Parts: sequence; C-alpha cells; structure tokens
Amino acid sequence: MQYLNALTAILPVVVLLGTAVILLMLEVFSLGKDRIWAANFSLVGLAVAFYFAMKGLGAEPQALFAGPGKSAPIIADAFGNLAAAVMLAGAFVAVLLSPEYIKNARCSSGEYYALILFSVVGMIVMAMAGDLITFFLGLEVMSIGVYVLTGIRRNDLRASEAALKYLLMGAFATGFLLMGIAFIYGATGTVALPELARQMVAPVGGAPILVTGLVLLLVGVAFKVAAVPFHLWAPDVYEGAPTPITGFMAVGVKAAAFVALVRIVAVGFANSEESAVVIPFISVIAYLTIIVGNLLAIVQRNVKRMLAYSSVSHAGYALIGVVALARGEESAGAAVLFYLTAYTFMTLGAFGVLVFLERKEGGAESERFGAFAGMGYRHPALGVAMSVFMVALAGMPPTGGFFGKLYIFSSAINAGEMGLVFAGILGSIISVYYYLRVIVSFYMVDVPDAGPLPTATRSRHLTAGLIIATAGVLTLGIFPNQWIELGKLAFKSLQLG
Amino acid sequence: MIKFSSLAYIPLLPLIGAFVLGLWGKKMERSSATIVALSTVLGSFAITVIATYTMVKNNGTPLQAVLWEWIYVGRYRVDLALGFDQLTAALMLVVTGVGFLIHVYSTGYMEEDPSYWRFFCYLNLFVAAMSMLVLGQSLPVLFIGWEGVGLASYLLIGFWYSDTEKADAGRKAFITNRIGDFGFLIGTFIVLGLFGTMDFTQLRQAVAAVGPTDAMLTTGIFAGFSVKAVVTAACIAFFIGVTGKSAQIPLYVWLPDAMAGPTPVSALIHAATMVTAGVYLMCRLGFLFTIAPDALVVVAVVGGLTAVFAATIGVAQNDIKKVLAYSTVSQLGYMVLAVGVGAYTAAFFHLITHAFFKACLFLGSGAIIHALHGEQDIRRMGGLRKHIPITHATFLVSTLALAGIVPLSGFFSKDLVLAFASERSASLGILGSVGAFLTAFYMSRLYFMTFFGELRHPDPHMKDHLHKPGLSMEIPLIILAALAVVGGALNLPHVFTHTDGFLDRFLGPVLGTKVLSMTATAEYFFMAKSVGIAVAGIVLGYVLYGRGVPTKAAESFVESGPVHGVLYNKWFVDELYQNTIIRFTRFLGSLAAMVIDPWIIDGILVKLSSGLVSGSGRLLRKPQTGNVQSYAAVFVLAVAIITGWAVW
Amino acid sequence: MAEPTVPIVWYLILSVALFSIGGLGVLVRRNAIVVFMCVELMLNAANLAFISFARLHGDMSGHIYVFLVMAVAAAEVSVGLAIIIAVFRTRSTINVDELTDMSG
Amino acid sequence: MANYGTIFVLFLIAAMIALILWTLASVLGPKAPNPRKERPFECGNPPLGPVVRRVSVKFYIVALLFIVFDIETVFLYPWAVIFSELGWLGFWTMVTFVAILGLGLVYVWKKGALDWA
Repeated sequence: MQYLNALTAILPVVVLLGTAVILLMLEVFSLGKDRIWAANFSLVGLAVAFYFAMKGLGAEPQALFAGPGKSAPIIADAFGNLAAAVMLAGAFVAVLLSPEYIKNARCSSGEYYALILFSVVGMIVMAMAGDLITFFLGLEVMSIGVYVLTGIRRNDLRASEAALKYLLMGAFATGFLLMGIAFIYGATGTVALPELARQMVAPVGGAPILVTGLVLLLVGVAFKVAAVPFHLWAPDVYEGAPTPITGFMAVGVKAAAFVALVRIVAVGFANSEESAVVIPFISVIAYLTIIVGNLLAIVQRNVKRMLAYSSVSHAGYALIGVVALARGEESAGAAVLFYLTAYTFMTLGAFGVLVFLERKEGGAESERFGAFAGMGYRHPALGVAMSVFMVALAGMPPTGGFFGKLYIFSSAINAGEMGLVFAGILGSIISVYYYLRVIVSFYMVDVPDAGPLPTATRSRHLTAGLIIATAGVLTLGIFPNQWIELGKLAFKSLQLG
Repeated sequence: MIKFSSLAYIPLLPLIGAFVLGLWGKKMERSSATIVALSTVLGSFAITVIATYTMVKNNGTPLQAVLWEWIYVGRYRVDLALGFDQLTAALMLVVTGVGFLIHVYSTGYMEEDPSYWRFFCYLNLFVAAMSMLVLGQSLPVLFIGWEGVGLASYLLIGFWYSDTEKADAGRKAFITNRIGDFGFLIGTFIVLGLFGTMDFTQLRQAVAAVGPTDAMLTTGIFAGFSVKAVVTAACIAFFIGVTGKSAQIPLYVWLPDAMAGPTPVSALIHAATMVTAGVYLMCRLGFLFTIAPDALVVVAVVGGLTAVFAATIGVAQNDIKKVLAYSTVSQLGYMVLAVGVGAYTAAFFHLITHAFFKACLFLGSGAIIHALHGEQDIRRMGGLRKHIPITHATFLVSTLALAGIVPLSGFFSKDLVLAFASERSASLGILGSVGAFLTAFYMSRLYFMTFFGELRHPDPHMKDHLHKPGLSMEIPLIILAALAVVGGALNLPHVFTHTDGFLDRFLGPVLGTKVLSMTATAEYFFMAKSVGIAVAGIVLGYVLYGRGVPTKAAESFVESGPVHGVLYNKWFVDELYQNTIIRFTRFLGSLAAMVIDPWIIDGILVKLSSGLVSGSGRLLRKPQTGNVQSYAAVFVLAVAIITGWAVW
Repeated sequence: MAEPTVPIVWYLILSVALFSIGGLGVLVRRNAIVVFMCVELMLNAANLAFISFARLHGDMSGHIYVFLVMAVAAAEVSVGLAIIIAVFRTRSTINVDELTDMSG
Repeated sequence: MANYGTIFVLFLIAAMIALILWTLASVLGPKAPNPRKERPFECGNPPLGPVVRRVSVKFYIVALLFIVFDIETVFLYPWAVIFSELGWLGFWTMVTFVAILGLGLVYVWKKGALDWA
C-alpha cells in the first residue's frame, strides 16, 4: 500500500495528529474532570512521536505524496526527522511546564494541548517541506495554533492584546511571504526546491522579480524568527502570552523557521548566483539582530521581556550560521541545528523557572528583577538550574550554549565571515551583563525574611521539565560531539534527496 | 604523552566540595563544612604531588588525561583533555599548595561569619576553576577555567553583598574582565582561523611548521596578510585578555577595588593565583608570542609602565590592603615585562616567589586587620611588633623579600627580570629599577607605620583587647614566610652555581631556555646595584617613617623660623627629599589615584562603555511603541529599503 | 480556447496594486476588523499573482496553490475574528491605537 | 450527442429529487403558520429595518464555520476530476482529509457552537 508506506515515513506527524484529535474528542465528550490527564496524554503522544523521529534518522530519504509527474511536497529524510526530534523535545518540555501555569491562571482547557500538538505538526511539515507551498502550509498550521495559544487566557488584557498584535502582524507578514513565493513561482515556474535550484542556475527572465521574490520570502521567515527590523512584535507578544507558550513560541517557531530556511538555502539556493544576491541582506539582518537585540535586552526591567529580547538576539547568532551556509560552508548546517537544540533547552528552562516564580495575581510585577531577590537561597536547586540556563544563554562553557556559538562562529570563520564573528562575540560579551544580572538578583541581593515561595510549587511536571532542560543544556555542553555528528549526518541527507 | 587519568580529580575534588557545600552547606555543622572544604583541596594537592613525581620519573614526559572527545570543529578535533607538563606542575603546586594554606587560614579568619559555608563553597569553586585553567590542554578548556575563576572572584568580591560599595566593586571587576574576555575570544578565533586548531600541542607543531613568517598567505581567510601580521594581531588580542585578568594598564582598575572581598580571598585570588592567569597564558602561548616580536614590544612596554605606575600610587595609599593591591599590580607588571623581553622562565620564577611572599603579606595584613577588629588604615596602627610577634616576623621577612634583599626569594626573581629587561633595552631596565626603588620605599613605609612607634588607634583600649591570631592563622603564615625565604633556591643564578638554575632546567622543555649574555662581573655588579636600590628605598623609608609616624622634622624646622646654621645642610637634604622626590611621587600617586583612576579609566572606560550600551538601548526602544501599526510601518519601510537595495 | 485578450502583465499590475492598497490599509485604518480585511486583500493579491503566473507558464499547479491559500486564509479569518471578539469583550474597543499596554 | 443525453438524465434525476423532497415536506411536515414565518426568507435577518444595525455575534460564528468547511470542500472538485489518475493513494488521502474534517464537525457540534441559543 503506497499510502500506508507514505504514512509510515511520517509517523511522527501521524502520531501527533492522532493524539491531538483524540484529545479533542475526549475533551468534548468530557471524560475525566482532572485536566492533568490531557497533559499526560499529550506527553505520551509527543514521546511516541519523538521515538519515531529518532528511528527515522536511519531511514533512506523518501519523497512522499508526489502527484503523477510532480515533485514531492514532503521529503522525509534524516534532516527533517532530526529537526522534528528537536521540536518534539521542545514541545515536550513546554507541555511539562504547562499544568502548573494553567492551574494558576485558571484558563483550563483541553484544547490547549491539542493546539500545541497541531502547531508541532505544522513545524514538522515545515522541516520536511519539499516545496515552498508546503512550507507555507506548515508555517500557517503552526502559526494559527500559536495565535490561539497566545490568546488562550481570553479574559486577560495583556494576553488578548498580544494575540491580536501577533495575529495582525503575522498575517501581514504572511502576505509578504506569499507574494514572495508567487514571484519566485513567476520567475522560475516552480516552487519545488530541487527544481528551483536548477531553474535559478539557468538564465531566467525577469531577474528583478526573482530577487524581489527571494527577498520577500526571507522577510517572511525573518518575521517568524523575530529578526531585526522585523522583531517589533516579539517582545509584546512574548510578554503577553502565557509563559509556557512564550517558551514554546520562542523555541518551536524559531527552530521550525530556521530549519526550513536551512533546507531552502541548502537545497533551493544551491550554487546559484541569483540567490547569492540576497546574502548581504541576510548578513545585515544578522548584524542588526545581534546588536539591537542585545542592546535592548540590557535596558529591560521585566525578566520575561528581557528573555524576549534575548531570544531576538539568539536568532541573530543562528542567522550567522545561515549566512555561512549560503556561502557554501557545509558545516554551518549542522552548526545551526546544534545551536537550535541548545537554544531550545536553555530558553525553555529559563521560562520554566519563570513559571515557577510567577505569582498568581502578580501580573507584570512578579516578573521584575527585584521580585527574584534572594531566590537562590530560598530554593537552592532552582537557583542552580537558573544559573545553568543563564550561563548557557550567555554562551559560557561547559554548556550547550557555548558550543552552539563555537560551532556557528567557526563555520562562519571557514566561510570568511570574520565581521559577523566579531559582532557575534561582541554581542555575547554584552549579553553576559544582563544574563548575569538574573543570577545576581538570585544570589547577591539581600534575602528578605523568607516566606514560602510565591506559588504552591510542588508540581511534578514542572520539576521534570526543569530537570530535562538542565540535563539537556549540560549534556550538550559535555558531550557535544554526538549531537553535532548527528547534525552532520542529517545535513548530508539533504544533498542526497 | 602518558595517560594519567587521575588528573581529572584535581579539579573534580574541589568541584564536588563546592557542590556539596552549595546544596547542603546551610544545614551542615561548621566542622563538617570545614572538613569538606579542606579535605578536597588537600586531595588535589596530593594528586598534584603524585603527578609531578610521576612526570619527573618519566624523564619529564607530559602526562595527559583525555576525559572525552569533546568538540569537532570543522575538520579539527579538540578533546576535553587535561595535560600535565612542567609548566603545569609548577603552577599547580602553587595553586593547590598555597590554596590549601589559605583554606586553613580562612577557617580562623571567617569563623564568625554567618555564611561560613558559602565562603568555602565559592573558594572551592575557585580552586576547581583555577585547576581547570592550568590543566587545560586547549584554549576552550582553558577558557572554562578562565571564566570560572572570574565568576568565583566576582562572587567573592561581592561576598558581603549588603554593602553597595562592595557590590559595585564586583561589578567593576566584572565589566573590565568582560573587555578582557573579548580579547581572549578574538585571539582564539584568529588562531583557529589561521592554524585550524586550538589544542596547545597541535598549535605548537603548527607554529613550528610555519616557514618564513613574512611570507604572504595565499589561501584561507587571511589571504593577503603575512603570518607574522596575523599572529601579532592574535597575540595583541590575547594580551588584551591578559590586561584584564592580570590587572595591567589600562584594565588594572578592578584589582584595588576587589580588596572589598574578605582578606583570604585577596591573598589567594587577587595576589597569588588568579591574577597570574594572564602571565600563565602568555607563557603557555610563548611559542606564539615569539614569532610576533611587535606584540612582545607592546607587552614589555605595558608591563614596565604598569610596574612603575602602580608603585607610585602605592606610595600614596593609607589602606593596608590598597598598598598591597597596588604592589600586586606593580609586581604583575614585572612578570609581564619579563614575558615581553622573552624571559618566560624569569616571569614564571617571579610568579612563584611572588605567590609566596605576597600571599604571606596579605594573610599578615588579614591577621592585623583581624587583630584590630577590622581597622585597615595604617595611620591608626603602629607598635604592633610587640603584640603580634609571629605576624610581625613573617611580615618583615616577606617585606624584605618583596623589596629584593639578598638572599630572599624576591631578590633572585626580580633581579633576573631586571637583568633581562636591561639587556633588552636600557630604558626598560631603568623603568624596572625605578619601580624596584619605589617598591622598597612604600613597603618599608607600610612596615614601619604598622609595626613601629605606638598604637595610634582612636580607641585607647584597643591595645588590651587585640584579637590575637590563632594557630590556624599563624601556621600558614610561618610556612609561607619560610617559602619566601628559601624560594630563591628554585632558580639560583648561573654565576653562583655554574650551572643552569633548577627552574630553568625544569621548565626548559616547555618555555625554552634564555640565558643572560652579560659577563659574570657585570652580573655581580648588576646584583649589587639591585640590592643597593632596594636598600636605598628601605633606608629612605626608615629615615622618614622609622618611628612609626611620618617625621615632623621638616615641618618643625620650618616652624622654628629661618635657617639654623649647623642643621641647615642636613635638613636641606631632607627638605629636598620632602619637596622633590616624596612630594612629587606623592603628587603623581595622588594624581593617578584621584584623577586618572576615577575619571579617565573609570569614567571613560567603564562608564562610557556601559553608558554607550544602555544609551543606545534606550534610543532603540523608541520604535517599540506598542502600537501594532507603527510596527507594520517599520516592517514596510524595511522591506522597501531591502528590496530596493537588492534589486537595484 | 481563445488567446487571452488582456496581457498577463496587466494582471500582475492589478495584483501589485491590490497588494499595496491592502498594505496601506493596514497602516492607516484604525478598526481591527478593517485592518484584518486589508490583510486578506493582500493574500488575495498574491492569489491573483499565482493565477496569472500559472497562466503564463501554462502550469495548473498555480491554481491549486490558490485553493490552498484560500483554505489557509479562511482558517486564519476564523481565528482572527475570534481573537478580535475576545479583545472586544475585555476592552470594549477594537481600535488598534488603544492596544498599547505593552511597549518598550 | 450521447454525452448530452447523460447530462439530460442527470438533470431529470436532480429535478425529481427536488420535487420528491418538496412534496414529502408539504405532505408530512407539521404546519403551524404564524406572521413571522410568512415573511420572505432572508437567512434569518429581518428583511426590513435600519441600514446599519447590530448583528448578533452568533452569525459570525456560524459564518466562520461555514467558510472553513466550505473552502475545504473546494478541494474535492479538482480531486474528483483526476480521481482515476490518482489511484488508491489519492483515495486514501482524501478519506483521511474528510475524516479529519468530520471529526472537526463533531467537535464543533459537541462544543455547542451550532446551538443558536
């Protein structure tokens, strides 16, 4: 059965879809009053999907769902599966962070988890997209889920404002992205990535249309990864969204967009002079993102907002890798994957600690630096975890954050992009200041007579989430090799397909 | 290379100690916290001794422990490997040995602090990070330690965090060290870009394989530059890192402020070990600096200037720890100067002897401060000789060693540095001699004002309830003083023994050997001159401060009217001194302390750079209005600019 | 089948014009629903471009892409209107100028 | 002409189904006429009244659901046209698609989005 074979190749997607649909059905047929079952059920689904994604690493690349004489919209290869594994791991941790938050925010809904799963489906489709339209579809599936998740606390002022801003800006950017794809289609007559690479080498009519199309496409992606100057929505949305969702957005959406970008650049732009036109533009965005993101993070007083800007700046570092990749440096592909993995764990961990510390009714006040005074002594394990995440985000050894930067920078050096490396190091040095400020407020500020911790924080899910994130960050720092080797293997599969 | 996997335990033991103390220290008995802290460091010391013995047994073949395969960058591989060669052995013995003594001392010094466990947690963390720094076989591993010691130092400077001034000091240390780190990372990446490796052994081979260094590179990212130019750039970048960590001009400012931390910390981190990390780095990368002569000139000049500059400031200080801090900056200047003239072994020799006597001085000052219930101003001290005799004796020995009196350890090491410096260039030699004179002078001033005369403390009963140092504080002092006396034997000059010094032979395989080219006579003459300069400084100190207070002779002479025939000439000399040398150096010192330091360095370097960062941050906030349509407008504008630029 | 009487490039010009009108509307209109409609206009401009290019290349795939985009747009509209309703319920306004609680 | 014959048959069947349904409704359905029911049918809106007036949010919800399901059916047309070319792969793909849509409808139904009150 051709159809069953195809489904077997994308088992992670099938499992996720099935889990999500069953979740929705269970929700409406109101089985079980305690909402924790929904979290556990989605965790099981994510774990099974993760297992299949890892299993798919070894399989031959497969082109799926191709119509007669048409290119395949879905390519299930090692790269797509590895990226899927990263995003599934991120979603897993995000789900672990959620029950505690949902309980405090009283926004209980089983749809919450289903929407997360649907978004992940979109992300995986992006990672496996064989043409630009499929990429667009994946992007929208992911985005629509996240729009709703942002505003899931319907009665909260900040949340609904964030959701509307995100939706309007997101749809607006989608318009540009789609117009870009239309132009590329117009100039080359195709949207399939391998075909695109062939068409762009041949002399094509209407080069300005092609270049405009490429630029608009990249603008759309730049919006999703919150690269400067398309980042303005990000801080507001990150601040307003439920904290676990902020984490999920910061890592999942970004990772998916970057993974898709890597595939587009590696497969679609390969060896093309036309596409080389856009490299300086990516470089400029990378410069701007690193510098502006870091500078703005410094002046923030709200930790959640600071983390939002920090996530902007991290998009800049990953963009360095994309520039190197576009210049033909192949090690950059694995470097970007590694960076995204490390970034997933450290960012989700940091947001997890925020979930831990947020007061029930504190709103923005409970997210200020001062609210964390002396927390490291009141809860030593939490303090250690937060220190690990901050040190990792700052890019110091021996954490995954350090190696992420190291791989990115060294691939950029090989590609001859010394200027970007310089900016990247400068940015990391600046960033140490605001990350360490968190640790300082954890440890160095006088301990007010310690009462109980702000929330009743005996959630096993939350604890498990933080442990996984910490372990992930440290494992990547201590055994970076195994993961980077997997990344290289996966990147090779791109060229086979 | 011989595998010796126990090497890993050297950093691991203190790390476990820090971990245990950090998580459970609060609930522990004070005695069990002490046992954890001390036993782990002692264990590290023991392993270091065994490793040194093993290495020497094997004819000096370096030991190696590959913990795991760590990084693949491009085609190249860096293992998380620890190496143990002669250079490592020398510094590790100091770090763990002196580190252990200071741990012992701290049990007495910190006994009344409520956060006893936290202090030892940080201190253990420091020892672990420092061991990592010294044992690291490649730049990234070294960088772990480099950052780790910075973090530990930052935590310890701000240990009494309730005090804002002290927290500020921590911040200052932090910012200046970040500037230094920037240099370090840039240097690392240049090296990676040029040689494609970050492992010291491979790097050494790669450097050796480089042909003529003036030839232009034709491939790689540095095509169009000569090897020499690129290596010089890398060395300068590393040196920026060194000026941060080892407190050289212009980034030295953090070190005096770092004295806000507890005194044992000043002794261990800010005198004996961490601040020497920069010197260690340059020795480790000596093969790289050697092919970049231009960078070495910069190193030498900065080192020489720092040596003199810091010494002049030391003259004008009244806080006992500040005097020692500037003295440390100045002595680090000597080490850097030695590296700059290519005398790596001399630099390392001075590093080791300095660790002995300066740690002893700091611990002594700690004992004094402890005795006087926290008093640090030398104008309120005096006459302590009688009250705390052991502290006095050890302080005296170390002062003489620092001043460079024969045959104490400081004499041999400083003389060697000066000899190499003056062989390289007369002006460097003069800089060094001026610094040596000033050193002898301010140290004798400090010594006399502290121990001679009568106690001038405002509390008249202080004499009766002095806090006498206990055994745990005195034993480390005695051991360190003894080391300060005999430390010179590590590397006796060639003219004495007609053979190479022990350290020369020991470190030769790593650092190469460099011998003085002057004749034996000239060398004796040079030594005599050095001792003469030191004695002159001490004598001047004695004349002016011998009674424990600044002599009022000059003032009383002026008060009693015009010239008194018989005394005229005598006091003319005194006044000349007073008006010229002393006042001038005081003037220079206070100028530096009052103007250059807070305005130029603090103002321009620290405030301006942090102001620039936060100012531009505020400016960039402007588009972040919260209005979604203004976001869309920025979006459209950006798209228009980029599309226009890409298409046309 | 008769040859097209209107050259393809005219369709493209119309498409770009619609796109610009939509974009301008997003920038100047204050009512969130109208802003949202303008975004939909932009998506439809892209659809028109797809159709024109499909015609130009004689490739039917372009038509299918339009179906896909329409489906996506429909889903987006549903979510969008739901969010706008949520905002209206919490603030009694859907004027985008007044949604500036979070900034900086 | 044979082709047109088929279409004619199709037309007849369609007309007959409409006729049968209409007849069945008028014969079997309960009849309780009132003035409201007698007014011309305008999708639930009063046909006469002020030009600008508030519309219940229920309309939007139903309209949204309609649009979503309506647009999805658009895919059935091109699929049906080349059904035979696509083979079993195409068949099962569409079955999955429709099944998911159907579950969506169940969800909407159970959530109460279709209840007017």
